[in-house]
Amino acid sequence: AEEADKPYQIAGIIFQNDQFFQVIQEGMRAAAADYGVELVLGNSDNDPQQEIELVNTYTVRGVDAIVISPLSETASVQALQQAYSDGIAVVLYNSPLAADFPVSYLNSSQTQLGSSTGAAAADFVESLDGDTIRVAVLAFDSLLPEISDARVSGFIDTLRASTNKRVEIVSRQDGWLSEMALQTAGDILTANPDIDLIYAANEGGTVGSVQAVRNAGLAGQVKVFGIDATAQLAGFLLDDDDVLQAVTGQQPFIIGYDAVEAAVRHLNGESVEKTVIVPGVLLERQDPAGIQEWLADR
Amino acid sequence: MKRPRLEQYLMELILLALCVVFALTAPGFMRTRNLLNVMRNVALQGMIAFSMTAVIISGEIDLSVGSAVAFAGVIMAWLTQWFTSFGLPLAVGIPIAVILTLVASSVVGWTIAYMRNAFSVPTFITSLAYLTMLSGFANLITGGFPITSFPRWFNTLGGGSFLSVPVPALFLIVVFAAFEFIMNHTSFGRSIYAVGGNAEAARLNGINVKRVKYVLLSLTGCLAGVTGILVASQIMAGTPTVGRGWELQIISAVIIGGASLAGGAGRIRGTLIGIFFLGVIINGMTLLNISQYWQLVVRGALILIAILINNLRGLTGATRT
Amino acid sequence: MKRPRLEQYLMELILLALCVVFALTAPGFMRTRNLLNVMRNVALQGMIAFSMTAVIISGEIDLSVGSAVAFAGVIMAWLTQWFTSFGLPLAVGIPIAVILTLVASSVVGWTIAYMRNAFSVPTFITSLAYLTMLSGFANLITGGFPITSFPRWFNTLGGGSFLSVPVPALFLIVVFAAFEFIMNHTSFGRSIYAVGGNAEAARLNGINVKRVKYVLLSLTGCLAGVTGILVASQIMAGTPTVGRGWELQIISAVIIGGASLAGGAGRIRGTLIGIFFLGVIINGMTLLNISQYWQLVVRGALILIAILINNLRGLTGATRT
Amino acid sequence: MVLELKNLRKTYPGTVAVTDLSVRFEGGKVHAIVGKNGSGKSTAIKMVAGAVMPDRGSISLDDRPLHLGSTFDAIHQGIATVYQELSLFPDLSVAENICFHELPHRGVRVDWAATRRRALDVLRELDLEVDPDTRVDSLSVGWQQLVEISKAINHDLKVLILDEPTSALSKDEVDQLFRVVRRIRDRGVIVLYISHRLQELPAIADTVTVLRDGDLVGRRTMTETTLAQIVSMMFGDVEHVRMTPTIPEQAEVALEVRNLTRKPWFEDISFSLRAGEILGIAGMLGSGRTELLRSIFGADSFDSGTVLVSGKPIRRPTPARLKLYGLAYTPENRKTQGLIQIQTVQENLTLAGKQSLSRRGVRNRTLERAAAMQQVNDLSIKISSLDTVVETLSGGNQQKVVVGNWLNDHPRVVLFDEPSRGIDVDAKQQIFRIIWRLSDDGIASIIVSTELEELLEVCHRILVLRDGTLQQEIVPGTVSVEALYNACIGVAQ
Ligand SMILES: Nc1ncnc2c1ncn2[C@@H]1O[C@H](COP(=O)(O)OP(=O)(O)OP(=O)(O)O)[C@@H](O)[C@H]1O
Ligand SMILES: Nc1ncnc2c1ncn2[C@@H]1O[C@H](COP(=O)(O)OP(=O)(O)OP(=O)(O)O)[C@@H](O)[C@H]1O
Ligand SMILES: [Mg+2]
Ligand SMILES: [Mg+2]
Repeated sequence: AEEADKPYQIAGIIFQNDQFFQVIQEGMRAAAADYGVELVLGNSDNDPQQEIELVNTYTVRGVDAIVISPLSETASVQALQQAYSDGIAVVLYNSPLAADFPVSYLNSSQTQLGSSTGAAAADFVESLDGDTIRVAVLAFDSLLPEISDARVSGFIDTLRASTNKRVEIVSRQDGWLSEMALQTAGDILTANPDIDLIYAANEGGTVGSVQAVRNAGLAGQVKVFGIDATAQLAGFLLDDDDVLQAVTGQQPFIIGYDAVEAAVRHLNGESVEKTVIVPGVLLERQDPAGIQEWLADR
Repeated sequence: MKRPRLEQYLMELILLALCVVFALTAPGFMRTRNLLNVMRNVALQGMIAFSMTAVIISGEIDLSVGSAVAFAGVIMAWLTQWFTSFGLPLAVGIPIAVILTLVASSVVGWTIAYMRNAFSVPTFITSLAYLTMLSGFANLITGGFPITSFPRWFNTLGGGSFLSVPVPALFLIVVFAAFEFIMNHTSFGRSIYAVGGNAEAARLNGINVKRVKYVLLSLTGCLAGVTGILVASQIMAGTPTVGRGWELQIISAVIIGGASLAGGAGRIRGTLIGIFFLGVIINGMTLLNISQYWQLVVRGALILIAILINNLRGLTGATRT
Repeated sequence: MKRPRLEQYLMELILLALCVVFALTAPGFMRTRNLLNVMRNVALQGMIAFSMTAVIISGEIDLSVGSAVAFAGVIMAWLTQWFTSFGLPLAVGIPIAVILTLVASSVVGWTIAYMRNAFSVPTFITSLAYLTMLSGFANLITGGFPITSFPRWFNTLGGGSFLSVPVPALFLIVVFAAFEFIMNHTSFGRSIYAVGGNAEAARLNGINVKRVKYVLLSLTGCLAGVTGILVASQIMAGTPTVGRGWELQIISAVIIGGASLAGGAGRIRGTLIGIFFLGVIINGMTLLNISQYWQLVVRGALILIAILINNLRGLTGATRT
Repeated sequence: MVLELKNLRKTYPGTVAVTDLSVRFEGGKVHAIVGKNGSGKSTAIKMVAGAVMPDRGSISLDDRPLHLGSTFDAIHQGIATVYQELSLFPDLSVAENICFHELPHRGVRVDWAATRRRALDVLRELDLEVDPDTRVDSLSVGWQQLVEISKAINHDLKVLILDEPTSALSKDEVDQLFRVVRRIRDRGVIVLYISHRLQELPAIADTVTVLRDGDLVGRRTMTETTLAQIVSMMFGDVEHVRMTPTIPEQAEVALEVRNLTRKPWFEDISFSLRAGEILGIAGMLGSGRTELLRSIFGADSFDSGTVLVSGKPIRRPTPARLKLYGLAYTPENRKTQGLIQIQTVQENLTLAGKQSLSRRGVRNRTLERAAAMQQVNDLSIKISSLDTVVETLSGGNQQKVVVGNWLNDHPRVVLFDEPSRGIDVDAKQQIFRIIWRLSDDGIASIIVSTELEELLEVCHRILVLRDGTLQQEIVPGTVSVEALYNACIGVAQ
């Protein structure tokens, strides 16, 4: 801001058109309104090159801060470094960056999201007979390998740690969009009708898995555990067909809001915490009241 | 017509060989449930693929189908929600929504033909522009969030079965039969081949070239609409992210089936083989739990090998420029 | 050649009009830094687009370029890592890695032509198969994670400036000049037009049609390799996710520039306008903070409108069937 | 210089195109090669041009065997070819097409100014007035043919091959061409000349070589033989049918054209055509005949005027609508306008009539086959089966398919644009016989032809078109070919 009373300009960058990022943007907008800053929003559409273009464009436009979820911990450093050396404050959310110039990093630990669902699954696993648990995983390895991997290993590690039974991963495939996951989960269920549970690492994967289990007529036998909280998934949890068991949702609104807030406070010269973990919320079938409450909060 | 039968069915044989390999190696591949599953999976892209075959035979192309699927699903969910907000019972609202969605989808297809006929804008370009535009509209309508306005029973359309055959597979069979009939046994079908083979000659032979394009592109739009509704029913939501990248997969299936991008040559039966070929590859590799990355490599390689074997015998229309 | 000058430069005028609109409305659009930025942004896809123009004029197409960019970047990073692990100094290892990457990329392009020339497999299919295969390989090599093996100075290539002009823009200028020269002022360039205009006539006129295809597709592969290296240098990593969807954007630029998918017609200068047209739209809308969804709609609409205006005057090669 | 072909053989799946051809051609002479459609003429010369590889046999020039692996080899050994089907680059300029093989260079750079100059030289040498900067696809077939010839002449020539160069040319262009060919011959070049216009041979050929079904029938010196002998070498005996010029006196008007204008092609054209009448339209290249036919058929729009079929004016004419009214049109360029090259003979023979060969839009393949078979027999189309792809037919046989296709639609008025382009004497007679038979059945025809003799032979009445306006009406039998020709070029008697 060249003139004193000109509002701060903050660029918010997301990398995908999905519900999670939509809500993050809403959080950003709310914070921008509350703090009276001008917000510009961009989407890199999962393309590292496009991310660079966006960062460069905003740098030239002369924004005061960039609030971004970098596409890659390493590959995204370069452009942001440039922005930083041009005097722009960089605030990270959702995904990390291997650099120490960012003002703050707000995230739900991806590993922790997995762990949270994993812990919920552990309770269920204890109730099963036999000492081998057969698990299928739907991830997004060819989309965002780093995040996908963190969520999956968070889940598996926690599950393994909290049970004496053998946890066997019978299948790990990609499926992050509903219709894509539906097909893949359908195929997996055919190959392994005896699996005990499906873990899906994002919203689309979870929706697809639930519908696949329903289509296959395996409701009640195969349980689904997921990541991300949406109205549709909450509905699935409340359904009486006993398919979806638990999801851990991030709190995207809070992440978005807090990220912009952190940027503003930094620009105002206040100190901000280097790393902020916004905890996930666990929604469980056993706790319908909690689900209702979460739905009401939205 | 006078070719030895075996050679003519080479692509079918390749598909069969693939199935045998998977039957021997992939757990559960031969189970009835799995085969029905494959049918359900290929049904969605398949319907569009038949129509796309006709479009490609006529010398045009439609790259917007993937986005059109998302667009239709979103419109469907949004209309349902809107009708419900008026207190219209779902049993009435949903059929009306279906009809309106199909009309909208057909009109979108029609406009691609309109740009071609009235302004000579190649369908490649218009549909490429629509690919982004329809996706943009689908996002605008939903605001990026899935619209989950459907009642439980709506799932039957995409997820249900009739006499244990998945409903989408029934759709596939009907659409296949219709196109097979149109392309091979009607005068209109001949016009399509003629237009693609030589549009000017077709026109001078008294064929209404523009009408052929209007019909085919509207039909493709309509079938993308049907597919969009089925997908929405499967995932019980109207989501703007579905259908992404379908256009290239569908075109792959058509070309594996022997159609020529230059127009004038291709068979609906070939496309049926093409979509099953792709569907079986994906299903088999998933059953085998092959890593995502290897799947990409193997899928590309299998497509190439299939076309190569087919071309070596000089049998497919795909050999034309 | 005898057309009034103004009409011939219609597309240029449309681009200019667009720039004027953005200059008046979009904050910072006219700043030198922003314009240099636009140049840097369009440079990467631009280089490939020129080569693609030649490929399309020759009547072929290459859909694998996006994946080829990812593949090249990954190979480059992996080779650098590998050489470093042998203790080879980076100042030696990187040039060797660059050469090997370009050779590999060119060979990949060459094989597309080989499938065409030796087995009549359309380039559309081979390159479509490569689109998945190369992406698969890039993922396999990296295991999905970016390889960050480059020294700091390597960033100059993609991120640096020379006399305040971004280095990629310099590449763009050189490649543009080279193609402009080849296509308009050499017999090889003229034989490209001839092959695309009428391949049989070209053959009867003693042109080595196969050689033309080998050269053009290898060249396109090579330029995708160059671009892959530049991208890797910009992001200082070899990542398998870059380049996704570029093929359609590049082809859009070529067609906006007036080339015909039927082959035989098109201009390198037109493609230059095409890539700037797309680049300016994206840049301007981002500066204007237009919502992501509206951007999709507007971008599609602007492409259509541009082609329409151009076609109404009957000036573009795009009008050919 | 001597070009020698020894034991050349070329087979295609299902056909022997050239059986076993041995023949010598000396330099400084024009060697005509004749034979009926599909007798292997084009295939033979394509082997000399390096475009087709012989199965066996050899070709030598001055006892030096030529190794012709490709057209490139042939061109660079001084063998230039003008093919039956044009092989120009439609998107490129006339100048570039003419100089295509050896674009003038300065360094690696093409010298466009020199290209243009060289093209102008060639065009001037041939007395052709065409702007070298014009795009080739904006020229009519006839002009394209002239460009094609200019291209061949642009070489350091040893052998010049012309495959039916005159089939699209009118009389004075033919004379012009002959002048050039003679000039080239006198340089000692070996000229091979294929033509179905036998009456041209005395004017241009020094020897004539006759092929039949891929075999050499014989070779004669032109001065020592007669056209009748040549024809009987080609076919055995051809019976020349003469028409019985009977149009029913009171026949109704089938087609009427009133004040039709399409600038700059033609202006204020009016005439009427009675049922069963055969009307010829004569004119020079570029006189607007093709445009007139296309406008009548609705293929091109026109500025003003009316077309009436059976007395009814046609509103918003399109080919589809005029077809419904019983009109048929066989276009002059079979390759780009007439045929669907990748489809079979049967498909191409039943395309125009597909509606009448189907019931409520459902095809009847038995009917289609029968209808196709009938045309194959009536027109003696040489094919190995109805499923042969049209692309592989010889030029003349393709032309017959174009005509047969429309006859299957049972039209009431047929517009023929150059119906005899590239077909042999016998087939021409067959087509004329069919036109007469149609006439007897009350079906009217309009024939546009560059061969004026032909018009005089077939028509009841001939209209002369010059510079886009109707000049004169001529009744055959009352005038000579020369008089008709003079009317076309506008020279007073
Ligand atoms: N590419 C091909 N494939 C199959 N058959 C062919 C091919 N080219 C020519 N033929 C056949 O070879 C025979 C000789 O054809 P060619 O073109 O040499 O005849 P032509 O004497 O030039 O006849 P026309 O006077 O009609 O031009 C014909 O029966 C033709 O159908
Ligand atoms: N002097 C000229 N220079 C270039 N082109 C010419 C010239 N005269 C005529 N033409 C070409 O001739 C064509 C008009 O002739 P049109 O086809 O209408 O008549 P036509 O009598 O049927 O001739 P053709 O025998 O060529 O079919 C136009 O396409 C035009 O390009
Ligand atoms: Mg011939
Ligand atoms: Mg004409």
